[in-house]
Amino acid sequence: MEPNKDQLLKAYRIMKTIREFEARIAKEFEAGTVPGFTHLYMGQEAVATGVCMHLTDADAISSTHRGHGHCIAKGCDVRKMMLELFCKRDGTCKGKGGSMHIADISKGMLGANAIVGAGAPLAVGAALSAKVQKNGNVAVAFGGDGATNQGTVFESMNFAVVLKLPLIFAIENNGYGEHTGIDYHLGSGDLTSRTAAFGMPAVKVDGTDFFAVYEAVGEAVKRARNGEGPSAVECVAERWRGHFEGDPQTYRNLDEIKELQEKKDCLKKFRDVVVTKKKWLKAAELNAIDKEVLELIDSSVEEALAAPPPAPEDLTTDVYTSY
Amino acid sequence: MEPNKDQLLKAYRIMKTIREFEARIAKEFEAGTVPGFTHLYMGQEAVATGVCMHLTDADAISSTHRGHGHCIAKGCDVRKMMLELFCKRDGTCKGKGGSMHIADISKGMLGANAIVGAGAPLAVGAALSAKVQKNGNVAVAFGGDGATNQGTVFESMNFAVVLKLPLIFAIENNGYGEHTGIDYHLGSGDLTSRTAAFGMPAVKVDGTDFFAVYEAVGEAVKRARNGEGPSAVECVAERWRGHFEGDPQTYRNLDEIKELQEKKDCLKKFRDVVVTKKKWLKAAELNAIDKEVLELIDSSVEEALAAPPPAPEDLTTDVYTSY
Amino acid sequence: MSVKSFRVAINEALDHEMGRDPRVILIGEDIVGGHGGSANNPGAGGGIMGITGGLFQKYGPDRVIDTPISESAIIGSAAGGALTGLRPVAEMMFADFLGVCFDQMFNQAAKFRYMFGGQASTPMVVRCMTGAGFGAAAQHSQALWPIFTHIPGLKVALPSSPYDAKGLLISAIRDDDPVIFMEHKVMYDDEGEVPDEAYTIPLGEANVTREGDDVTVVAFGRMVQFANKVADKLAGEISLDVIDPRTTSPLDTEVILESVAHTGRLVVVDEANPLCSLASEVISRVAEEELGSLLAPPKKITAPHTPVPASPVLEALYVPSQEKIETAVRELMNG
Amino acid sequence: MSVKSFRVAINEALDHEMGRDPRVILIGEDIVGGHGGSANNPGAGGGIMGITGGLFQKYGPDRVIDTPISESAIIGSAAGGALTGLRPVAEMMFADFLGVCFDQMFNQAAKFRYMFGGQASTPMVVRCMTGAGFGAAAQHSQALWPIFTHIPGLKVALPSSPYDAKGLLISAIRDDDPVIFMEHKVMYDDEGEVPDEAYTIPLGEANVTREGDDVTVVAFGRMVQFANKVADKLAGEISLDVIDPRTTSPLDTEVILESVAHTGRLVVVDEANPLCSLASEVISRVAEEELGSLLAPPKKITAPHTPVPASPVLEALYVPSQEKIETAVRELMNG
Ligand SMILES: Cc1ncc(C[n+]2csc(CCOP(=O)(O)OP(=O)(O)O)c2C)c(N)n1
Ligand SMILES: Cc1ncc(C[n+]2csc(CCOP(=O)(O)OP(=O)(O)O)c2C)c(N)n1
Ligand SMILES: [Mg+2]
Ligand SMILES: [Mg+2]
Repeated sequence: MEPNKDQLLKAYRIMKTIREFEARIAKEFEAGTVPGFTHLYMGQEAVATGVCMHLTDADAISSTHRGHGHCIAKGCDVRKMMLELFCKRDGTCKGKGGSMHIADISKGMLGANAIVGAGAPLAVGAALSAKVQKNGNVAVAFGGDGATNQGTVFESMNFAVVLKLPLIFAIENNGYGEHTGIDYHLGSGDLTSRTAAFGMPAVKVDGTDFFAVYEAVGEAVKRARNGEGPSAVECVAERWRGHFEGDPQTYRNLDEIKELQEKKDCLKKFRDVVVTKKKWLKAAELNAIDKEVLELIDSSVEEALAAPPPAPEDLTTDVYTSY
Repeated sequence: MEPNKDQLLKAYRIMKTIREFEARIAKEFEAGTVPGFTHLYMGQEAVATGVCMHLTDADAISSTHRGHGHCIAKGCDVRKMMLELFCKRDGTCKGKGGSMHIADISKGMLGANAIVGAGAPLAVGAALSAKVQKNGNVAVAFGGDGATNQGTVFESMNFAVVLKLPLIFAIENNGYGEHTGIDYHLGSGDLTSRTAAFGMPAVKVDGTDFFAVYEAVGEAVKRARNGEGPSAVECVAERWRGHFEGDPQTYRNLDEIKELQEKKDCLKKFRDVVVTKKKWLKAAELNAIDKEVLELIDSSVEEALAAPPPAPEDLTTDVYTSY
Repeated sequence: MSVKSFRVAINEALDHEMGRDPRVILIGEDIVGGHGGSANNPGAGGGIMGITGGLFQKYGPDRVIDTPISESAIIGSAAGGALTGLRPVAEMMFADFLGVCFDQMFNQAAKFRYMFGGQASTPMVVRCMTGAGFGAAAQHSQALWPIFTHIPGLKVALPSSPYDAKGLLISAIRDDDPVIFMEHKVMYDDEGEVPDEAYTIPLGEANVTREGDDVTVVAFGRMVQFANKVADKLAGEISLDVIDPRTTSPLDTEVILESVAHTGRLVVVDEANPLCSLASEVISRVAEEELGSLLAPPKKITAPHTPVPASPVLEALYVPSQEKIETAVRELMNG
Repeated sequence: MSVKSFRVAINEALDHEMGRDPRVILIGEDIVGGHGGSANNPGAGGGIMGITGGLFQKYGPDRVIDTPISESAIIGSAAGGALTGLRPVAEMMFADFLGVCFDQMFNQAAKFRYMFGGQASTPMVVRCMTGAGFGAAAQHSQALWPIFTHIPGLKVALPSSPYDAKGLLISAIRDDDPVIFMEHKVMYDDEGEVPDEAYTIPLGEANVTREGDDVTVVAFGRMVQFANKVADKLAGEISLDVIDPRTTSPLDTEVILESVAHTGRLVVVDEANPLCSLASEVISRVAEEELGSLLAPPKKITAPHTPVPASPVLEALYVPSQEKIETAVRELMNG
């Protein structure tokens, strides 16, 4: 299941877009232009990308508070996303959702979610929908290491096994849930074996290695589409930023992060494989993407800054379809 | 850890009391004298008994909707229990709790519970209390096979391991959660291994064999009192009655039950060991207990039938300590 | 048209809608019969109250789904399913169980449409048993509609008769917003005329069950039956305008305000707890909009601010009674 | 006595009570600093808002406890701990998270005493952040006190100043019933006079923050600040009696009714959603008890019946404003 050249270029473009999107949001947040709470995905780009490269718009994902990467990988419009993060009227959610609730139902992106663990039951629903409608679609529940201790996630795991749902649990072990290290919050010591004990195949991969994620999730998606039920993939990829922007990270040795950026940068690792080791692509091809991505981000931000906020009457619309 | 003679007599008395209590409630329920929903414990007597024989009044248990056996084993006054089941004013809970909320805090019985899975977090709290107060007490969370799929129970398991709490999960696998068989509701096929994957010792025993329960729980209680953290014991003991009284059990082959009563009767098995095989006790000693128990149940019911209901003013008391 | 029970009325509504629309599915604990639809399972009882009986046999294992005891996953199934093309009807058995899955209703299903800027609709129904009178004690007897009514994004239906149960449930299933459908457990065997065919009752339209001029009685759910009986008893002496809002969200305040403008007297009867209740809501609306019409202070008849007691003796005192309604009405006329 | 922030006032209350009573423990996510009290953890930040800072260092790992993200187990820890000798203070971070652990509060802690016939007391406090104004959107900005107020067995405190925060929290911790203590996230840096020593403010006693004769303004939590400002602005022109109930359960209706008896005019200001709200509750009580005193229909100023929008522009419209209060007051005087 090796990706072809187009797929490689696409994967790189997604990862790079996420990286630059997040880097820019970090700056904008510091400048005070982005309202609310924002949680960045830097360091974990290969996970969303390796997962979503297997999905079509008809497949659904449920996401988390750290959802920008999932959106981009699932194909959401970056300009509209940027507008949404700035809470502008033409954003993906008309400025009513913001970073923590960004969604694009037409792309099968069922929403970032500010309640830890709440996405898993929703992905169960999407997978059930696919099963009932027999349309061959699958669903993915993204969730963090911290979220795996939430009752809703456990319930979803057993539920998906019992109903043999076409569902993939993409568990993003980034080392922390807020300030709390996984060494503390996980009683079992190992997440993958705890997950496997629910009765589904579960594997652990390096979440900064696009190819590892891509391969493991490919297997899981194949099982799901074949009606063989759910699987889990634990993707280990530590967080580069604070829990949210503005987090002073006093609980963490900041040297950790430098090391991650040197040794666990999914973009560097990807280039290393595709350009240096395997020579599937030329550096120039990737550099060209870099440039395009930066331009996209720049112009998106410019546009977002200039765009109008929601109108006062928007406050009370979109609560019900009819009332 | 073999029980001595006093303990054997005590264990038998508890099991027999539970059996006769429940048998009589079944009759009374049919006669319409017991209000509300009632779930009987027949067939599972050895579990509550084997567990609670290790506990003092200072140790706490959280119970379930099927809680009469836990109460009796934990030392609650049978007459007051009977009054409570008949919702009488002098009942354990003044007639306000009834079968599903019967509790005796002074005995460390923190309440039957009509919300499946709700007892586990409460037992976590009791175990935390023991840990913080360093008083050497332990807590037991009773819960059914069906309840193990409730998020609260999973959370409690990880939580107890993380905080190394003196807690024992006494999982009563009676084959069904309401009408649903464990063959259907449990994705993993095996409960004990799923529990062990949370990072604690977990064993499966025959829940109709008092000695098996007693020994396994003894180990778990020892660990807990030694500060070594939580454990789980899955006790397999199928339900003899319907889910609640009045359940027609159309989902079940009723011959199952006859077989259980022949081969899986904890009282018969206990007698077989202590009288026939090991000759620790004489049949006459047990027969004498049988007689006493029947008298106790009879007189309790008589008393309960004649006792006054709560007074109208009781409706609005006991909501707050002050308001 | 024939006389049917509340139970049968609900079953018929589910049957009609499942027959009409393949996107309608049922999900919940034991709603097949406990073994999840193995086709050869002899006893597909249709839940502990038998409401869904026969539907598994008719619509099969993909559309009538037994689940583990995992209410968050059940409601998540409905909410996530609704976002992706289904119109799920989830059964929560007892409304009291909302506590273990509240997030999926109040932060998820209820808020999708707004958070997503109108992109989503979430056509799902959560059926649940409510109310006291069964001796089922504090955790199996609650009313709870005030809590759901408080939450923007949810609709709440509260049928008071078999006829309304069928019509409201069909409307709820066809509605594109999440609807909590509350069935009073004491009413399952109530009988009434129920047409055989499908029909709808709009959500948000009150029903005037008795017309009168002296006192407006707004009653919710089962309390409508009590209010009707009092109206019938007092007929000729005091004439009651009995209003059954049928849904608490949306709440048809227009009919209530018009009635109070006419009668000048108001009693609200609700078996929910009193604080921040529908009774408070109705009275506050009337005070805001029809203060000048009020001839006397409005009266609230609700459960007390206590949990539901197990004792049937206390439970009977807990639930509002016909006597209390009658007394309140008389006091208003004499005050 | 010195000027302190709301944040510090809360920290001091916790510190006093932990020092006074070894049964008081703190439990929640990241309240130590994320590694659960390994004594050599360099950064014990005291939660994402820094409220519990320093307490771990002072009281140690048995009494300040970091947890996994498992709110049901957190609230269960508090409720089960309270039944067995502790007086836990649980931190739920955002009140919005109640959805994942609601059962432990509303069916367990709230009901123990009643279900167990008075045997149990459940001395626990659940601290949580509430309210809009932070750009934190639909799932991190809710008010939710109407829901908790509805539930028999719970008490609900809603401080509007640093002084009240400390006094109410100390009372809540010493109280033998479960108390939900709601901290408005926009107020953490508010400053005010706060005595250094421990003091209590009784739960259930309203505070009249401005005395006046023309219009009674009942305001909750942060809205008290707005109401005070309007009172100060209108002083000399229209005289407002501003009432801060300080707790919504128990609710001090006596002070409200007396005030309305005096002024004849009522505005209720609450940033919670409107249906089945405290605003409805207060107005309904006044209509029941002081109808004759009302010179004009009472007015409700609340958030609309919508989730909280992310956009700060919309959020500013969502939350009641001083302008809206002033307009309502003027309308009442002119009506
Ligand atoms: C139910 C709930 N509890 C707590 C929080 C606060 N919170 C937000 S993110 C987070 C950490 C989540 O950790 P993890 O799942 O590992 O995701 P990560 O932030 O590492 O991506 C917490 C505790 C929340 N939003 N919802
Ligand atoms: C949260 C919740 N969901 C569902 C129910 C309804 N219910 C009561 S008992 C029960 C079955 C519990 O099964 P198990 O844990 O195996 O206990 P058992 O009845 O077999 O003793 C169910 C589903 C409930 N009371 N609470
Ligand atoms: Mg994490
Ligand atoms: Mg069972």
